[in-house]
Amino acid sequence: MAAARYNAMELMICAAAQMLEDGRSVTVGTGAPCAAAMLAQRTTAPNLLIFFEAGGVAPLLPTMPISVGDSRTFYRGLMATSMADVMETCQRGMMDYAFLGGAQIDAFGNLNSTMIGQNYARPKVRFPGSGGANDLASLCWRVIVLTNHDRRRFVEKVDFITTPGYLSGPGAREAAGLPPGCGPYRVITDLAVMGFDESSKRMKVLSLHPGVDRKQVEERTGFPLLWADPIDETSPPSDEALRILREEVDPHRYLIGRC
Amino acid sequence: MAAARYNAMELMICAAAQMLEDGRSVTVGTGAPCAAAMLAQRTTAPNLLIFFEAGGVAPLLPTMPISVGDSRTFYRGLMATSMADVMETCQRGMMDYAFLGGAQIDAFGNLNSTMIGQNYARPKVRFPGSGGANDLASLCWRVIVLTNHDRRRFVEKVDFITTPGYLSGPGAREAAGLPPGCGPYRVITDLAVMGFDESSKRMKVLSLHPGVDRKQVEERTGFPLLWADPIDETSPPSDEALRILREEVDPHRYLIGRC
Amino acid sequence: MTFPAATGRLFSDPSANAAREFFRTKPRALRDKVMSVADAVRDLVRDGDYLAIGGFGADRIPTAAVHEIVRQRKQNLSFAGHTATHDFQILCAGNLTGRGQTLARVDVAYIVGLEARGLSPHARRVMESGTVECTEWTNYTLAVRLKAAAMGLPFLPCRSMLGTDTFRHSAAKIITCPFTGETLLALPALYPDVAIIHVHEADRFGNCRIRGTTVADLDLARAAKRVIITCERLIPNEEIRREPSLTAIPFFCVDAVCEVPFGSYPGNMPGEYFSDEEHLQLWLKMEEDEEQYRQFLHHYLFEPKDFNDYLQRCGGLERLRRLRAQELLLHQGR
Amino acid sequence: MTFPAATGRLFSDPSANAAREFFRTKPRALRDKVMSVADAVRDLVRDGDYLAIGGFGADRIPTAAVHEIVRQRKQNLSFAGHTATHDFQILCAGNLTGRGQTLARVDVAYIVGLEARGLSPHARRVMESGTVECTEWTNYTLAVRLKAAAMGLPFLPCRSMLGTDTFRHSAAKIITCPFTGETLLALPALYPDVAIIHVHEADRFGNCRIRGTTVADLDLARAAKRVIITCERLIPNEEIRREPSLTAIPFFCVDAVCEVPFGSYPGNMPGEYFSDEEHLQLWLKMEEDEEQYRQFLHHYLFEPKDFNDYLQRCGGLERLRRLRAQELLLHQGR
Repeated sequence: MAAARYNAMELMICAAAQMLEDGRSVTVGTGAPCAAAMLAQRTTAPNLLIFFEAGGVAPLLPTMPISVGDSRTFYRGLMATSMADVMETCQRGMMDYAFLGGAQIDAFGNLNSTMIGQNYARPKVRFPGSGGANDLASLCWRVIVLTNHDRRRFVEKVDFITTPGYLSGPGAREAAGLPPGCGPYRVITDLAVMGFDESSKRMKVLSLHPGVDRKQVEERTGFPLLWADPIDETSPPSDEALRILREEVDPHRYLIGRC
Repeated sequence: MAAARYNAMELMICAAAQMLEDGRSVTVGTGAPCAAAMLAQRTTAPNLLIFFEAGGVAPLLPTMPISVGDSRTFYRGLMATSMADVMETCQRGMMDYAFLGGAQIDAFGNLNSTMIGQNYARPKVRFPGSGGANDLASLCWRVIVLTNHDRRRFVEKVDFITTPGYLSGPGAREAAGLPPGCGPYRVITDLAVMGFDESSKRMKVLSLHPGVDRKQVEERTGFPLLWADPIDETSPPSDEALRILREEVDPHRYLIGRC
Repeated sequence: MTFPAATGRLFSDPSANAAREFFRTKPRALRDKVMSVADAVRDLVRDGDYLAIGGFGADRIPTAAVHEIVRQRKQNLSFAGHTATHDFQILCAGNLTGRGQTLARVDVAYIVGLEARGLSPHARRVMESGTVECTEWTNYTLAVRLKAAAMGLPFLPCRSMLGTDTFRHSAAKIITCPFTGETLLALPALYPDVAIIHVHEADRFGNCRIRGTTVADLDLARAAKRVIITCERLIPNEEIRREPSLTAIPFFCVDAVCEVPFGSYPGNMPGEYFSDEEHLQLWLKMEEDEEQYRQFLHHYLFEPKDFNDYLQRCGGLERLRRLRAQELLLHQGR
Repeated sequence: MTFPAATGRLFSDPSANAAREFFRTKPRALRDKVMSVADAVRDLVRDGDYLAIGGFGADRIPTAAVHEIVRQRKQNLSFAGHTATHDFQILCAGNLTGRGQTLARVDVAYIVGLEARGLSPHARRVMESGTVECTEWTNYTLAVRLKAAAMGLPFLPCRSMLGTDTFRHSAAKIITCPFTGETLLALPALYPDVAIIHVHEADRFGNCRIRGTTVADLDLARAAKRVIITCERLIPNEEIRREPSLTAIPFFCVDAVCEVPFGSYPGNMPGEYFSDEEHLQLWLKMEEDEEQYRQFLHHYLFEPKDFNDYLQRCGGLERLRRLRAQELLLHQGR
């Protein structure tokens, strides 16, 4: 049985790693996105160019960073620069991928990491806010969201659009003045891989992880999903990818030990 | 007789040096302005902060630079930075003085260093253009012009306003959107020191150099001048200032040997 | 198509002309600016000020000065919260803990969290209490606001934040490029009253060197009206003059220089020491219970007579030696 | 009060969206970009291109590549003339000398002069002939135009140039700050087709280090669509990784890396060699007579088989040794 060979976090990281094309650029944060980029570099994308938003460029990461600005993010890097320099590299159109997460996500891929509640001045729960997420989602070509799949998170309407997905639907990003041609690309959860429908810009399930069925996904999603036809099964991680992930990328099982 | 003790260039440099208050900042170019700033630092303004527009900050000048961007401009300096950083220090309001020159100057202190002629597309004489002059005159608090006094240069109307003086007169700078409170401060020539009348913003003779009379100045000026009443005599350079200028600032007499 | 205007309040004056008048008065002379952190905070951080902190959350932060702001009961501050993590957590110790109200207004890009370490329970209590007024931004847009000020401008354009609630709760505006017709976000310049930045090396006049990422600090030092530098090491002016290309912040932006070895502890200082994750976890844990947190603050923040005393209470030189080994990967056999 | 609009022509497209489409296609992989100057100019400088040169006139300029542009008879270029002195003088050798028309359009901030050295007679002949179209700017506003492009924007504001004929013959516009009502100059972004920058050190992928003032080159390298680096020395990638804070230009902006020792000669290279004032004076002198100038160009520019041959004709290693002594003030007994 598949579950014996890898856990959900391992599958998510491996699936994310496979999406990153070689010779392209990505801005990552800490945790699973960083692990995915490190894994990609060691497998299918040796020439993946990794940025951290606080200014670290192309480090040879000795361990996973704890902060997006700590010294690991430019350890033996090719440049240690400013946050503006990295963000402006994105704004110029040189950043292909960004990884993001959030407390809530809706069918258009809009993300909330600011607050729960309806009164901005008196939030029920205050979250950190955008950080660099809004900037990256505005300026990078393709956003990949890595998140757990549950009904509290996948909601019909986010309490606060911190970070733009497709906003209210087709054409809305461009109408708002955001650079054209960008937007959410994939959402990878512990159940499935989703993309966005070309014409409606709504979330669409592309593949179910091995052993997951359609009903499970629907039950844990707070809005109607579109479904690719036929639905693929997410490729399970190769033995080699798992070995590299476990031995080189996350040897202390900080991430992959959580499941 | 005075002429035996110093020449006109020496007087101009010494007069300019005396205008620079201690503890203030100045952007200088090559030549006489640089000599004036170096002399000021060695006499009355030891804490004068010297900038060069290409990025040199507070050098210990071993010799006079040949270019505003050569390595002398940051020799043992406190910072070697970008042109934008220096210009933005001006734009923030941190630059007290700038020295400029030009092929033509009018009664409002407007400078031409772009062209002679009336047809922009086919100039009779093409000069270099603004360089950083327009920026410095727009952004620094006080502009000091160092130039030879002749009728071809001091004209009723410059062929091209490269660099703003008081433009068309009182209020014109502010109406054009330039930062308020700035403008030409002094014009130092081989004949006299001029300022600008508070209300009309027209050039006004403040002092005549020793041995120069009013008629000489009028003959060599192409527009009506205002005159302070009474007219001072420009303070002749002290022996100490002359010694420092000759021995330390310009020992090879690159500048002071020209007269 | 029109968009609703942003409704957030602007906590500082973006006028370039007003800033010019201030910067005209700032001294340019080389003078000795070395003083204690206590004196620097006493003289240069004023009640009601707009405060900004350098570094990135728990990386290269001026911990000693942030402690001192809370210890000296500075009140009613506005704050620039660009990935503010441990620094924000410390400032929040001046709210809802019987110390009055240190933070009154926050420009938010990232607050209450400590990145991968989790959320701060006390910072959340403060921010969910409704007693601190907020306006929303993003990490880059706050950086652009500082860049506008560093450039001596009242505003700068950028291309993010459009179309979102982050924009709606900001104080930005929408403009059209006069050349291309492209829609742009206009960001008001942010000229903080006071900035505090921790650097690797400074001379006594305030010429500073930074190793590693500079985050937004080159612009911050130029944008702020008053600047306090804390540094790992004072170095001779002669060393600055040996290699002027390495000067990141020039002395004429700086008002005070405080030598604070290990001054970013428990945060990371590139090339010097790694962050003390155990201490940061302890801090988060202690915040869970308010009374317990007061005792924690008493021991670690209010009782220590200075920053060295705080370091001693956190394990002293032996702890710092281990963090240095971790930073340099010596524990990996390198 | 209204001001007449500026009438100068814009020689390049300031659209940020168009630039994004281009930069999307630019490769990000680490690949060996080392090639000869001749190959770099042949492949990356195209007839009709908008060209920009790094450094400052005769300081840290890519002389070899500028020679090569004239030698290869590149035609119909637009050029960014921010304090362009010896570089501009060389390019002008491709106009009115039987080499067709290298320069067709110039964004002028400073041209035809060599600072304190005087004006270039031939550059003046070219610019007074009416055959080269000009638009006026200033050193800072051209730098801001490059900064706008480096930031990925279509325009940036600034506060100079207002009220003058320089403005009137520019292609800038006047705008009002949406926050303060202050009048500002709007400058269209300048995304050059190709930039050539001389640096101290580069690795074979294009990561570059610069000592001394950077003028506008950090922004220029980011703003340009194609970038040719000439460097004094190739260094191992490992050395770049040893101190990433020193990287001024990252490899992903760079398309070609050419090792050209003494590559800024006869200009100054900070820390390496001073300018050869005698050779620069000779150049100015020879320009006075057109026929004499053609012979001079033949000997120094068209006949040399490469840059080392040019250096040899200028006095070779002995001359360069003396310029190095002068740069380091060794002749003053230091």
